Amino acid sequence: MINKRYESPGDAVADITDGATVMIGGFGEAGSPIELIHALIDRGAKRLIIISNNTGSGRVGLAALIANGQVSRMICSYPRSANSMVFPELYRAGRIELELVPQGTLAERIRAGGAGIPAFYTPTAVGTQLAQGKEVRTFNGRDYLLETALHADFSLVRADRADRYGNLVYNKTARNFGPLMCMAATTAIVQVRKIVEPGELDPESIVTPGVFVQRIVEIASPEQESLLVKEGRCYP
Amino acid sequence: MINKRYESPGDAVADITDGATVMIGGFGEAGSPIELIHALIDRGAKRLIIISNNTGSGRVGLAALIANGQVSRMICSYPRSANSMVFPELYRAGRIELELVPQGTLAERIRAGGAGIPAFYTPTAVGTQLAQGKEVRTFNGRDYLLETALHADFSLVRADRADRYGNLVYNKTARNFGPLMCMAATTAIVQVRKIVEPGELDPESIVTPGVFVQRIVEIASPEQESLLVKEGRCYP
Amino acid sequence: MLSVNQPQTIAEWTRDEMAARVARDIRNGSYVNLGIGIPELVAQHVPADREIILHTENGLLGVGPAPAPGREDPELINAGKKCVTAIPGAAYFHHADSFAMIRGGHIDVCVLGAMQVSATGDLANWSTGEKDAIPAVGGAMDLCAGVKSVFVLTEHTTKTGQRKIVMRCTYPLTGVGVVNRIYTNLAIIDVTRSGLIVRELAPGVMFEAVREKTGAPLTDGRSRQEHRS
Amino acid sequence: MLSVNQPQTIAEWTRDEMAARVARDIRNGSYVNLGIGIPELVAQHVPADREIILHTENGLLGVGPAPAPGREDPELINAGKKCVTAIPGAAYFHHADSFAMIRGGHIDVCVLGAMQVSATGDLANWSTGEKDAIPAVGGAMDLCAGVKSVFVLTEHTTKTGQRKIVMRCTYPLTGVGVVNRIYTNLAIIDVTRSGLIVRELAPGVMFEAVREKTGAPLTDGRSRQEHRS
Repeated sequence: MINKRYESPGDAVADITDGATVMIGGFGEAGSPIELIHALIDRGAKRLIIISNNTGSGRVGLAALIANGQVSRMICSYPRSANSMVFPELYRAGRIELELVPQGTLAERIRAGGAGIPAFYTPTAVGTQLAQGKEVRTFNGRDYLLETALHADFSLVRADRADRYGNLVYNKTARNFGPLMCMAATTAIVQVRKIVEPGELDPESIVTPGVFVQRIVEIASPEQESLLVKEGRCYP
Repeated sequence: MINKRYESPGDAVADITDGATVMIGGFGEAGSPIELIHALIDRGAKRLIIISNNTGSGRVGLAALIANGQVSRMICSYPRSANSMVFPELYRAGRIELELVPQGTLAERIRAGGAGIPAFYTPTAVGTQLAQGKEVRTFNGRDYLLETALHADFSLVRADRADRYGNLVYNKTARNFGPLMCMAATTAIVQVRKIVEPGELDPESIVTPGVFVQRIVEIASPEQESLLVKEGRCYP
Repeated sequence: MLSVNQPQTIAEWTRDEMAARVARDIRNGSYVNLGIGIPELVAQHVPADREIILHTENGLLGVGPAPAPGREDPELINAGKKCVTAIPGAAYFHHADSFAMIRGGHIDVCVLGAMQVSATGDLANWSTGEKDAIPAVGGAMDLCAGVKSVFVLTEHTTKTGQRKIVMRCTYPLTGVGVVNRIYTNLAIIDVTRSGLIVRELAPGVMFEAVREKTGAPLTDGRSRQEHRS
Repeated sequence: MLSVNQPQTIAEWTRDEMAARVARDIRNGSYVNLGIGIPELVAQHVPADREIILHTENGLLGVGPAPAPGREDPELINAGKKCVTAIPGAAYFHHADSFAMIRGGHIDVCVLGAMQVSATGDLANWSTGEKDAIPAVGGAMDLCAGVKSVFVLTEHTTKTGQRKIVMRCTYPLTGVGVVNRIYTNLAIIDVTRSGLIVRELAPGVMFEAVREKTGAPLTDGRSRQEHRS
């Protein structure tokens, strides 16, 4: 029988090793897999390359992973936010690298990685600083940049519900990068609010089919990042 | 108020003119928008370029459109089927052009057209006849073909339900090319079994958001292609 | 004639008036993406006889008004990470689909803030280029590259009085030749092949006063009726 | 020793036995795409202690058995356009997502028919290349390019006795160097860097008899135990 369930976040991330490339879902706190990130902090893997839209806020979740010195390089579109101090400090100190990617290009590069497309052309960022070093090619009289696929060893994603096959549905705008990151990682690890029986998820409404998911962990009541930040909490 | 509803298939296709590029959804009869195709036959537009996975069967639907001499060129992956006589005859007689595209490449080219991606690389068909004349490029030691986006003036699609905004859900494997073709056409025309009130479709389960749809027509009881073929029916 | 005009007497448009003026130019049925800041106000000024659908690039079409206090859902937010609601008929989707809408030309209008706009419609709104600034671009470049009409909504000058409409942007660009129209507290200016053309001035604002605060040549393209006002 | 073997005494595997032999080699939890024809039989021979998920490229993961007569739904079909059912836990998706699964390496195994397979794993299974043939490729090239393990399931020779396993395919290729393993009515053959290696023979079938019916060099790679049988 197929059962992708893992008992704990710790079990699910136990084989993430130093130097791994890890995609982390979420747009701000919406969809951020905070328990999986904290398990990765406990695990202690270092020199990680993290692909995520933001860099977290306060001293919990993704920001705490960065603060803990586990991340050598960030690939993201928006490493700033109201409560983001950790990344800016390390970045200014030259202790973390940044590859800045326009948000839509980031999403499309991740999808490409999952879809077996090694590279594609996009009009985004033509003529800007972010086009530096990139191939420009003209199609039908307009210039486009060549962008390459992003892959990861692992992705950490938060969804709403799953079944044992790994089929997923999400909650509202917490969907964001989750479906793409599940596609683009060798091992997609997903925390969900509830694991249900096969057939309980409407097959017409499944957003991520189980083929893209390797591990699921049930976290019935995940921490809410913004509340932790407001309370000034730190992890660990 | 936004209302994309058209009263009849004839109204919905009334501005499809000679020489138009038209995508037609469906994988075999599943998802084939038979009433819209018949309206296009009534409309009589000629020299159409049709992008569709197959070429229809019997003498109804897409096969009838071809039989009626309205199609100058087919872009498709599988122009053969058990009951497909029309296309083979015209093709052997040199009266219709064929661009044969692997099914996954066809789908991805249509998606690219809808997503503002002018071209992408794919491993499919490398080293085969269908790679002839295409650019080959190596990424990470593997060869890929450059494939360009497909766009259309119109697409004809069948879905299950819509609301007045054009939000769509589909039925089972009739989904196939529909969501992609809605994205890739200037004017996406969709026949649905039922038009419902906004809010009746679960926003988590909408497959095609209304931004990709320009016109919807309610056809409560569409004809079933395979039954018409079995009965030997012809259109018109 | 011009000498009677004193800058301090200029009756500028308020932010709400600016937003209302943008909303007036958005056709019924448009799909619209509103940037963070003043552009967000546009949603509150859509004329009653029109329906427009708001897109937020983090994955929602059909953004509704802000939720009532206590009804916020941290998983229902807009691109500015503010809590929003969803209208009946809304749809959620992932980022690749969301940016397919943008890049693929399916969004009719976006309204963006600006640090600088050039005479040829270049936009700079993501980075000061300062050495220790944390660069953060988000979806701004995608919007510039893909949306059919790019409207800029901004104060005419910076808080310190520096010109924002310039011959060439000195800040890093977000997009090249992408801006269609500029709405400021003083004027509405079209970016055309013939340069910047003023279409409308705030009530009582004189053309020359706007010209002074603008770092690129302006043509007076107001209709005769507007000239008279 | 070999002289006692007469071709007509060969005890070939039946199609069901061939399919069962393929099924035995598919690991629990695999995502599998079955081609049209003999490969479809594999679904009926999955060992009871294993669960595999069937993918059909027209947009369904979790294909179930054929529907009971009268329960067919023309909108629930497989890639061969036959009516199927969906298991609890199935999911529907569009073609771009379906081929992302294939091209992106998410499908573990596909089982395809063949017109020819070469010594280096080239596969020809979509066209005879005849001048008046209607070329039709469907998803075959995508499957070859993307699926992790490509198994060919075919009669060892054509109905007229022509060799299907050849040095170089003469029919138009579906993929270059893509086949991992060949299952025929006579033998199971791995495609390796050292050429074609026979792993197993149908009961009573002699290696030399298979060699005669094969158009490319074969190495006998059976385990000692199998040799004895």
